Amino acid sequence: MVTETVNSMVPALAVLVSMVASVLILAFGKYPNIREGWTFVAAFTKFSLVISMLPLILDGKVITYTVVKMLPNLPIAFKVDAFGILFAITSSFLWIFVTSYSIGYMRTLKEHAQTRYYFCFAIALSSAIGIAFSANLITLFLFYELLTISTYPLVAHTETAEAISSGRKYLTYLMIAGVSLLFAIVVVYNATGTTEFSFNGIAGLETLERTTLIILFIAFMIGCAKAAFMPLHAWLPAAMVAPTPVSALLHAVAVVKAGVFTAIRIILYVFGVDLMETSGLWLNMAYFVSITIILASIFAMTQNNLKKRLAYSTVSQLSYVVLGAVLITQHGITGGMLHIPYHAFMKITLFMCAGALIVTAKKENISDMNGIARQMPITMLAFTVGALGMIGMPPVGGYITKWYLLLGAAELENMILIGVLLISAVLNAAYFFPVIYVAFFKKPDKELKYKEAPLTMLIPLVLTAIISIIIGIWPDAPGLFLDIVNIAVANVTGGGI
Amino acid sequence: MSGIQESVVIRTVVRIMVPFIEIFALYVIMHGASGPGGGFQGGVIFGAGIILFTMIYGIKEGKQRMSNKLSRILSSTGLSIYAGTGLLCMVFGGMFLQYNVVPLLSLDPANVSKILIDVVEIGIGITVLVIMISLFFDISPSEEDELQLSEEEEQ
Amino acid sequence: MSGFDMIMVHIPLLTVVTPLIAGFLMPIVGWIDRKLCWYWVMAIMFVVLLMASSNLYTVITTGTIHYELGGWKPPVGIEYVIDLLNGFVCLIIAFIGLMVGIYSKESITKELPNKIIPFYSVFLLLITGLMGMTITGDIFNFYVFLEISSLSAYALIAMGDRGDGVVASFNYLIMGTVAASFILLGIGYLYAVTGSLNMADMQNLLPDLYNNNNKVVLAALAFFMVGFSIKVGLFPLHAWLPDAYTHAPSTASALIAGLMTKVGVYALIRFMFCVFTPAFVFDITRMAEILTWAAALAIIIGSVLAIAQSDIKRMLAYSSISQIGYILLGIGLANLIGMQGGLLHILNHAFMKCALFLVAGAIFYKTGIRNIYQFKGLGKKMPVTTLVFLIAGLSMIGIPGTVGFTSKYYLALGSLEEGMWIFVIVILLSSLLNIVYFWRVFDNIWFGHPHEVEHIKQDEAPVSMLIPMVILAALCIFFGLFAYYPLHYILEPLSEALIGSGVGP
Amino acid sequence: MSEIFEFIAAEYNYWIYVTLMMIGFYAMIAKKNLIKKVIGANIFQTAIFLFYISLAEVEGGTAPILMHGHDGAHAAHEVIYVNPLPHVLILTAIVVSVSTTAVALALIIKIYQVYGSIEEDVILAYRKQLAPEFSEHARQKQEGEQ
Amino acid sequence: MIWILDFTMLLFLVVCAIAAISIKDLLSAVIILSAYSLVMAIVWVEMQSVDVGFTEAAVGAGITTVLFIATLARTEGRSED
Amino acid sequence: MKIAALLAVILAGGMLIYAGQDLPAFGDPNSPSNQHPIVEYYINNSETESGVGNIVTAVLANYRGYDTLGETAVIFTAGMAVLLLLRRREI
Repeated sequence: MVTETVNSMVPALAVLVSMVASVLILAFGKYPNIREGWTFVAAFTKFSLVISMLPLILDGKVITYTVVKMLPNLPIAFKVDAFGILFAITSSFLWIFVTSYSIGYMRTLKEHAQTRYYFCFAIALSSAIGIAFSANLITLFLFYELLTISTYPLVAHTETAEAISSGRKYLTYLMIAGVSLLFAIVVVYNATGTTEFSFNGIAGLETLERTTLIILFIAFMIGCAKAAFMPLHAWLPAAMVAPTPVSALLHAVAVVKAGVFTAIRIILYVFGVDLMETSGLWLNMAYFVSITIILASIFAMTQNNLKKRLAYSTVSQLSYVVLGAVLITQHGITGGMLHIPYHAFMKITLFMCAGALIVTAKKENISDMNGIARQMPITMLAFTVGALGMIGMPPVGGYITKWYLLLGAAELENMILIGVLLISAVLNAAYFFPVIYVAFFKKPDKELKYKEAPLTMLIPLVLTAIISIIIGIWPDAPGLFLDIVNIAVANVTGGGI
Repeated sequence: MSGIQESVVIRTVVRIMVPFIEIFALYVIMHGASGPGGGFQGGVIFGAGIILFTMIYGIKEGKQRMSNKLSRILSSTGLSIYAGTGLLCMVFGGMFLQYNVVPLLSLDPANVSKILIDVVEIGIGITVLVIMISLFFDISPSEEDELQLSEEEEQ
Repeated sequence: MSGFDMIMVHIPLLTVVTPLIAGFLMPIVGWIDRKLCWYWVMAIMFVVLLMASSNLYTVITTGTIHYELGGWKPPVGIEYVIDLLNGFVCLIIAFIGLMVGIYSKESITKELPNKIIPFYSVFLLLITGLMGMTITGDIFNFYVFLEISSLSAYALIAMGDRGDGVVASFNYLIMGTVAASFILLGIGYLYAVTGSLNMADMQNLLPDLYNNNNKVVLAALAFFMVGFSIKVGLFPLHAWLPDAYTHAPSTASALIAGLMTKVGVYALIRFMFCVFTPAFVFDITRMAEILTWAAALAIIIGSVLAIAQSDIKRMLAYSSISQIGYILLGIGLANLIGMQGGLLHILNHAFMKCALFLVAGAIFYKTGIRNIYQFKGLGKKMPVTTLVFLIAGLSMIGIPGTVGFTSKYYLALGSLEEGMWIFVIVILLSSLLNIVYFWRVFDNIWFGHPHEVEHIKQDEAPVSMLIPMVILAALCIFFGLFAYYPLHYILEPLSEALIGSGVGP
Repeated sequence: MSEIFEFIAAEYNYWIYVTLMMIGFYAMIAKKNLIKKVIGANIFQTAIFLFYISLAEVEGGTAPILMHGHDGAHAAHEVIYVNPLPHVLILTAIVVSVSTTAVALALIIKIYQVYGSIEEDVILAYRKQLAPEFSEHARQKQEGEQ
Repeated sequence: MIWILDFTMLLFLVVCAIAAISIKDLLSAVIILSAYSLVMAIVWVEMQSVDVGFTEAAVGAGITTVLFIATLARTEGRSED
Repeated sequence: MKIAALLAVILAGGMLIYAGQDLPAFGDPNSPSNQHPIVEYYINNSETESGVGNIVTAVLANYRGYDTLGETAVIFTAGMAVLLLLRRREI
């Protein structure tokens, strides 16, 4: 399938805009209003730049731009395709909400070092968009590492001993991942002479020996530790010491999604559908992530800290995305890719609610939240919407992706995978319903007064909750996520829809 | 060394010998072109003469004859003579240190080389002599250093 | 011939002789006015930088430059030869020299207030020695300049911490003398079997002897290898290095760490490829294989030892040992990619390590602290300095977008091409170890407990110290993104030439 | 057996250089006294010089100074001269050697001023004992001096 | 004849070298080193390298010894090994 | 330490002895170093090209004059180094 390419600077600008903003943030560190103004400006500019590319993509075109020739044969280059823009839209759109939410959160808690916070946030966003638009593995690796480094100060933000040690853990996992990824990239380059993503996978990899291929795949998957596969997931719950907006955007959207995004890029655009199928890697990987899906859900149930429970839920949900991709059927891939934005909207809602609880009610543990819905009904309603989405109940978005995944598994007639999906849905319910039950139906320990979080926090979480419902009711609206995913799927499977 | 320093015989012998040593040193420098010797050896011998003098008459006496400032300037001068000769050759269109291109008194190239070699040897001689003496002055014990040493130990 | 052309002919020579003469004249300049010394050094270093650039440009555009000193044809007289390899190294020397020169203004005024004149004199002589070693095409001339640079390095190191600096310098002197003696012995052996001292001439004469399995040539190679390994601080022979780097004055550390070892590596390459032939070094004796394994060992052990240090300069010194391993690993791999990686790392490491030592010096200048556990709050106190440290540190780790990445990437590729998976793992493992010891410093600089550091006021190092640091940090990023240019214009043709047959010097 | 002896005897001077070099080298690395190390360095280097000079030797050769006999022009062709090049090299190397010695001695004096000893293990023990405070102490002292 | 003289002197060098590094009194060691240099100079002259012998006599036996002795005067004269 | 030193010395000595087996014989007029054309060149031309009777001086100051400049610079460096180390007063 030949796609038309358009050369344009826009992707580079979209990445650059928050870099520039970060410098301005640093420069205006002494004036909070101006500083946060820049963050807003950058968020809106970034989103409009990303969205301005959408029409071209929907036309089936690909936008390319080469920034510099870093090494011979290894340019730093951007290539925007449907899959990339899916992730870019998700993150840049949610940045707007989280910016507003951050201001409320940070100011209410009177956090220190806010300039560093906004600075790192802006850099992290740039990196996320950079990952989305990368044209080759090297560019992807560059932004991948930048993302790790720029989020470290956010995780260790409070600078307490616990925060620092969690930060170290975070760094250890992700840096080992980075090194492993680099190793894999070197092997790929050595074997094929290129690292450029291609819709059919990089040509030449199939010549590798089977052992090498398996080592390569494993190295890549260790490299995707940001996707929190089960033995490599421990950083994610640890990272929950970060301020909640960080958990919300980065550890529910940007960082972890960068991980699964990379995983899918590697599975479908480096190895390619054909190689995955002929080598049989797909099935092994599918079983592997299934373990994560189930185990993480079980872990989630044991957590009393709400943010940690959400974190384990994220671990489990991320594996859905990869599961979808490795099913390598049309439906499976659709389900996996679609889960990226859908999960993002739902999970960010949940996290923002958790943050609102921390700020307003000063409560982190589920056992303390008896009857909290009487104090904060709007927040808890939004939380319920998100939770229902995660479980997969219509009309909230989550059911659509689950449906596609089930379709994909059914096409393969693989009973184990179907079972995994069904069991996990049950488990999801098992760890979300108690929260809802405690909040709405348990009697509070003492009389609670109605007091919601500040508006800058409340509005974003309500909006994301509403959007979660809209994408569930009207998934196939033109230009919306399903549309984009269909193009992406068509690209990699080589057929029409 | 104090015993030796006070001996009249030695003091006198040294006073008489040193000029001869210096003359011999100059001879060695100038004779380098046709026999054994040259700037380096001559410089060392010249320096040795002064060192001998200093050993007997004390550092202070020696320093009167070779002040710090003078030694500094002289050591630079010696090397400048050498490097300057090299640069001079460049000015006359040759390579660095290509003596035979210099139109000196319209002599033939071999003689020009000989003269410039002598000049260079003198440059080497000056530098070596000055540095040798300054090495000796710096390394050998002097009263003020001993004073500072004892002060340090007290601290 | 116009005057300008006349000068241009002599540029290769003047690159060495200018700092030499300037060094001689320093006592006179200082006699006029001590304040002039620094301006004099600056002017000279700037001119040297221009000349070094001009040399490299000429080499790239018109090919190897030959300069016959005294007008004598090579085997008779001494010859200067500039090809891509030493043109490249010369430019690094001149540039780092200029940077450290700028930096030295304030730091020397504080650390050695009454020894400015001999300090700058020795400084210029060190540059001369390094330049001379690099440019020369004559093997004995190389030895002479090696000694100039060594002696000045001993003097500079001894100027550091009272007591410790002197002892470090003495140990270095003994090791350096052993190394120099070995090199002299090697030169003697080669002279005994060839009768020549000119590198190119030797390269022509030696191959006959390889075929007869001449034992003298083999011994010469062994002595050179050991001698240079001591000079560059390759792992089992590195004992002098940490002390010397730690206790030298900050200016000297930066200069020596940035340049001395690089020139040592250059010399090793020059001897391996241009005096001997690659065929001899790699195939007949397999000496390069030993070198490569030693380098791999150095990478790991240097990094591990760096983790154990709490003095920042000592940590950087051990990290230097491991970084030298990278360069030699690339050279020892002897394939096109690995070679480029190794050579590129010469440039990269000069930038990074110099910047790091300058930062360590600036911190010491301002606070008197070298223990990294006392760095809490420095991020607020000295934002620019610590930012430079961050960039250079990330570079050392090998984060993409910085110089450290490109060379590491090439080295890994090169190892893979040889099928040496173990070296790939060594390289990657060492970047993890680098993270461990650098991140410790980052944490201490920026993540002290907030209440401890809240009251700290900004108090930056003087501008003349900041400028070179910032320039070096900027270059760390610039060459990280644009590594294409040095690779394409210099290192690719150079590696091809070296691997091919060994370029005649 | 006799072959080996002949082999040794034929090159006896070379074996003596080797012995000298080994003695010097050993002193440099094994002796604890700093002055001894420098003496060792001198022996090592002179042994190498001796090796160079012996390279220049030509059987029946004379010193490389042109003889102007009665019929000067012809003399140059009849006399065998030894090879002058190693001599030149060693002249330079001797100078290098004495320079290194001077710097080493200056360092020894400096070390003695600080530690009061020129024995390596005494210095080492002193440094180890004072390691934590010493560098700080030395710094303050240096500042005091200024 | 010559080779016997030669051999004796070389042997003398070895003896001097061993003595210089093993004697405990440093001043004696330095003087022995000086003698070593002088014999070395003679060996060189005998090997027809007059210039080098001359230089070694002036430098090795002269200046170096003086510098050594000056150093000993400022430090201590005995060695532990 | 002593053992390590001894080992290093023996290693170096072994290398020296190993090399000795192939070295040209002492005083051999046909050894490569004495046969190389430059020796002949120096002997024949030093008088006519440099006007100097002592061939060593001719080579030292003329053919390899640059080495000698370097040598002088070494001495100068040593002087400066000792100055830097031992002078206490302002210099």
